[in-house]
Amino acid sequence: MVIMVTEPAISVRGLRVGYISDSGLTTVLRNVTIDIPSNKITGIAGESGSGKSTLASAIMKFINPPMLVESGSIIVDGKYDVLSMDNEQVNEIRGKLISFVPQAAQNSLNPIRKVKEIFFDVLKSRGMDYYSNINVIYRALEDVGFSDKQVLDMYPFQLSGGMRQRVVIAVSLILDPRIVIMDEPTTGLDVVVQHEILKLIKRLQKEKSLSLLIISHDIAMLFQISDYIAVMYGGQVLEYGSYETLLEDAYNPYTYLLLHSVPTITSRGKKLPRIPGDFEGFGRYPKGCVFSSRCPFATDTCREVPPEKVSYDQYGFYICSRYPEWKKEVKKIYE
Amino acid sequence: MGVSRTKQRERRFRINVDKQSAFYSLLQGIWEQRISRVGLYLLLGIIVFCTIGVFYTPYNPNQTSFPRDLPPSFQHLLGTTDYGQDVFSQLLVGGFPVIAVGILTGLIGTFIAILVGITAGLYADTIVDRILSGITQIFLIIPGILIIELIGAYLGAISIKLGYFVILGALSATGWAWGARVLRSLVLSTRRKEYILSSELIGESKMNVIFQQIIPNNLPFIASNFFFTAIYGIAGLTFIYYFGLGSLTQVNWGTMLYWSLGGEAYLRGLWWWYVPPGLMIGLVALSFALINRGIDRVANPKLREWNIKKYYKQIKENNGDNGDGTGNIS
Amino acid sequence: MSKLIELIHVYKDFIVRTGLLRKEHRPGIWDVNMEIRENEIVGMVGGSGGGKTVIAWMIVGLLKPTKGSIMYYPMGLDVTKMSKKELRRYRADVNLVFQDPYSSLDPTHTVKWHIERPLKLYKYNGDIEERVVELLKEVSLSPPEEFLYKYPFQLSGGQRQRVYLARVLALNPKVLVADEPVSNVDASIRASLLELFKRLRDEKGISIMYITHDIATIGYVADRVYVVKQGRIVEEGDVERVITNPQNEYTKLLTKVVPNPYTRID
Amino acid sequence: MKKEYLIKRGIYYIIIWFVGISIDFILPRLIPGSVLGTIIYGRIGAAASAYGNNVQQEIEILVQQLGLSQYYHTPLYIQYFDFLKDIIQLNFGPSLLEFPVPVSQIIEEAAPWTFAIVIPAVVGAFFIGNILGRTAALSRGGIKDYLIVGGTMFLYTFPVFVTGEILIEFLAVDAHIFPLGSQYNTFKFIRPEFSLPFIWSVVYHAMLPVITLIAFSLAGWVMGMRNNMIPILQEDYMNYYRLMGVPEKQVSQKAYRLALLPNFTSFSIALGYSVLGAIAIELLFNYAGLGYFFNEAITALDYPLLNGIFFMLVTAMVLSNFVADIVYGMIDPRTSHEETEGV
Repeated sequence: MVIMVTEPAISVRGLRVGYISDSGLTTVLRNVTIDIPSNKITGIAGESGSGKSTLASAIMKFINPPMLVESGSIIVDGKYDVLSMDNEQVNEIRGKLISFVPQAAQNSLNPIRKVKEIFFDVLKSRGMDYYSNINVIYRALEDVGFSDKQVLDMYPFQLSGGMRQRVVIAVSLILDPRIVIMDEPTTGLDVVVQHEILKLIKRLQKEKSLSLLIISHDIAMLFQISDYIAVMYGGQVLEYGSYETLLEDAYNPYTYLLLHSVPTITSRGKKLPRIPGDFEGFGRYPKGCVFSSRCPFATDTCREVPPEKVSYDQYGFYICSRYPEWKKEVKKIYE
Repeated sequence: MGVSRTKQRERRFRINVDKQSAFYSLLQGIWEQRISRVGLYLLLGIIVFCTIGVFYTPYNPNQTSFPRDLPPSFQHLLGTTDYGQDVFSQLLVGGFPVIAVGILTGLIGTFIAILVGITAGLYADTIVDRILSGITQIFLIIPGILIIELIGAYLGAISIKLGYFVILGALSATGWAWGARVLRSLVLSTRRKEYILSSELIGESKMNVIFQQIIPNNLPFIASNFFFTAIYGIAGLTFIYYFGLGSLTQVNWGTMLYWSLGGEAYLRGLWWWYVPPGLMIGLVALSFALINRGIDRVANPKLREWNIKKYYKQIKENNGDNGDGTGNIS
Repeated sequence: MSKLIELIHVYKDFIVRTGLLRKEHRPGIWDVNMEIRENEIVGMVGGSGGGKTVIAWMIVGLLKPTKGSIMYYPMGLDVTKMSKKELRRYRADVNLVFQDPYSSLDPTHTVKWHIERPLKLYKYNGDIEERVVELLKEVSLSPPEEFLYKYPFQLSGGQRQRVYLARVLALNPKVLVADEPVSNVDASIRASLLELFKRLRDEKGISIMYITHDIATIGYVADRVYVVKQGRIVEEGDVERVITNPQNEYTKLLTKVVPNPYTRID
Repeated sequence: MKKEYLIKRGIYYIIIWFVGISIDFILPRLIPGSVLGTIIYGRIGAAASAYGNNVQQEIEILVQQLGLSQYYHTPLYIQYFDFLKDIIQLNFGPSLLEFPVPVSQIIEEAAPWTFAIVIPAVVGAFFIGNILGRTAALSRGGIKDYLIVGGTMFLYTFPVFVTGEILIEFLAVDAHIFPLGSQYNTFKFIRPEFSLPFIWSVVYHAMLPVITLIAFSLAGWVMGMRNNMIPILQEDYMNYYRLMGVPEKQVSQKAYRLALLPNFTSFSIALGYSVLGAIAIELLFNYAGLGYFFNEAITALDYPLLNGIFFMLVTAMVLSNFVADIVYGMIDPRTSHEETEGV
């Protein structure tokens, strides 16, 4: 185990990202500031419309219209300011320093290329030869649990969902990156396969001491695997900290509610807390706290004044002006 | 509450434009794309031009008393023909039937395509579908225009030339196959969608499903097919006249092309005789094609384009006073 | 509690084309016996590709089993042998809730249309608009007037699923077959949707077949459960018993792999 | 699996081919026989004195072939079998226009000339169109895109023979850059033989028709390529390449290759159908290919010739569709799926 590295793998500062539509520009990410630690698994939890995938795209500098960065900076590995780099420079570090396992890996492999040709394409773009690196590919496949090499001669549509996901992970790791972003790595997979992939991810992270950023809507899954967890809502990070802190003593009510409203195998007969309402979308953005319109503990101040960000250690912080008072009212939400 | 009640009442008693309906969003899509708006203006201009021709022409288009082969001048804006007719007057008069045949071919052809395509799609893998798809395939593989020419040639034996209605019928009867095939596959994929299954489970009749759900959901394609078939209609019409199979008693852009060809205008430098009708036919078809591109983008939002620079400018302008958290620039 | 629906030795083969004239039958569903009783939530759990959806579709008559019968006792008829007319009446009693609320509502129609149609089709006598509002209230979409003229794309996943429930409830069903009704819905909405199912059972006496891959939600909402693996029922029984003391290896595996924030993967 | 698929398609196309050539059989039988008979006698009458008895025999065969057998009282199905037998032997009877030359001989002489302009035109349009389409897709929304799409669309909607007329008037009549027409220079007494001046003359004379055909058919390729490529450029699997640091140039090359697949399939279809385009312009260029004779046959009411050319066209179109199916099966690995029924 590597001893505490202080330098964060990814450092996001004041990031604002929007999308263009017919009615103008809608800002989705609002002043996101977050440090992702090295050699750990960090989970970003959020529901649809929380901006988590937008954040991942911004970190990869994968910014295509109608997406648009308004302001902010992203520093990767302490020295690469990705947003101010040009495409050539970014291509230099993509895959090599910072890699990506896309959402819906089902559709992420070129349908008319065999698996080996996809490896070939990625290696060729670095001026590397497929055949002289064949051992590297074999090892990468072994890493993700393919013992025979038959898979290299198959087309993506001939693979099952779980196999495709493994292939994508192998391709993403072929250039030996230190930082990997995974966007919903288990969505659409069978529950049993999902568990295997999670174990695989955990093992790979340990073996290669990767800095891993996993983005998912499945908060239960994130708590099973991550060391740090950021909870996003309406384009802001409401809370960030180690999983133990969030699990046992959340600072923001949304974290608490989200975690406890998910039924688990042991929650039979228990009453689960409810989060009333729905996320209202980015068009009708509340003046104060983003979550105030649905928060059962919200006061008028919450609705009017944006809450301050409170940092409590190198990474951890939360946004909530009613901590710790809301904790006393927790019982209320179960009734 | 009170406000929404009155709103509902308004909805009941006024003809209102539902801004989210499939039809409206289609019109909006056409209007928003610059290229299809150009097409719309172009079509409007041509229609106005041809409508004028119905009521007014500088000279009688059938009059043959002018000097022959005059180049364009102020007396004869587009010169005269080898038979001493005024080209501009002929151009004014000759557009209406061409556009009418085109649009009507589009309408009738699309109607047949809907009928055949949707029936085949709904009864997929039954004998009905096999027969309809078979007929569709035959019309797809053997071009309708070729069959029309063959028929026209045989009719020539008994000295029958094709009139407007026969041409319209023949073009509509042969121009539906492509639309029917695509509609069939669209219906097949729409039918698997859960909202159609849901209607089936709730007990909707097939007719209701077709008219309330399948057609509105495939409206962009149907509209695009209309223009596509209309282009076929116009092209087909010119071909029929080019081969001399059409009735030559009336003046239209097709007959103008036929006579100019017969007079070997292109070998004698009489460009004002054949270029104007050719250009007009081209422009009508072009306007249809341009409008079609706007529809394409409603059906397939991935084809959309964004002007990023404009928004960057806006951000720069708003950067100073955008701290209130609303963040909406409009 | 009396039985409403019973599947008796149901088999379903899939036909795979292997050549021009050759077709191969591959077993999909194998000897399934199942029942839905009055006033209960019965769960069906299993991995993807296990045939859960096929069973659901057979129950509502969208697919015909290769062998076996599906009895519907209130009408005293076999679903597989029903005429079109009988099937229509049957589906007023037994209907399906789809997995993906993003594709189960027609994008070209308003919320009102969706709920109105079943009322009109079954000749509801009374003010239809009032009934629509009432149904929207029943599925806790408030204020209902605000939703009437909205289109599906203006709603969130949870709201869509509620609208769909209102559409089905307009038929006054006795049984709802819900195929993964919450798995495409945000986590924060999931619990309240599950609560809604419980309320439908308790207040309206609707029996619900709740199909899912997530054994955790089964534990939360269902009374009895069937565990399905590759087209066969491998375990069945009271939820309490199955979850705390699973007998079958597959059930044990499912309870082990279900995401649980309190068990770490190392 | 693949083989069986092709057999199935093959049977399918044979049925369509039969339907197509049956039109050839039915149409003349719908016209009152006496009318056609009069025309035939009228056309060949002049030749009759020159060839004597032979003509009577020829005419009888011809009348029988065209189904004017009210005189002979042969049942329809026997007529049909005779018709099929004749057609399979490529025996369409003598041409009325150039009596007594058999139609098959005219077609044999004319077809190579049509191919001489159709093949270069299709190949040229395929290459230019795909490259223009790629440029348009990559500069989507830009000025290049509008120019390419607008320009090729205009050329497409413009009646193709008017394009030909304009090119002849300005490039041949006025500017003398290209010849006025025909397949090779007949004035300079160049003989059709395998010699450099002759080949050059052929190429030179084919240029203008080829340019006309290319101008007309460019839009199809441009729009096909552009509309295939734009969604592919935004597909997840293309984004994945970008996220792995593959430079945009290589990514667009891969997208181009994927977008080319359907266009490859259309290539053979285009080859079959561009004969139609040739029909429209060969008369203008006085180019004695199939299209030229098709026109002549229509105006001169030369039905045997019309039948023969129609048969050739139908065959070409059916064949090109079948070839397209084969090509599609070969180049796209995804087609070899198993089909599942029932769910």
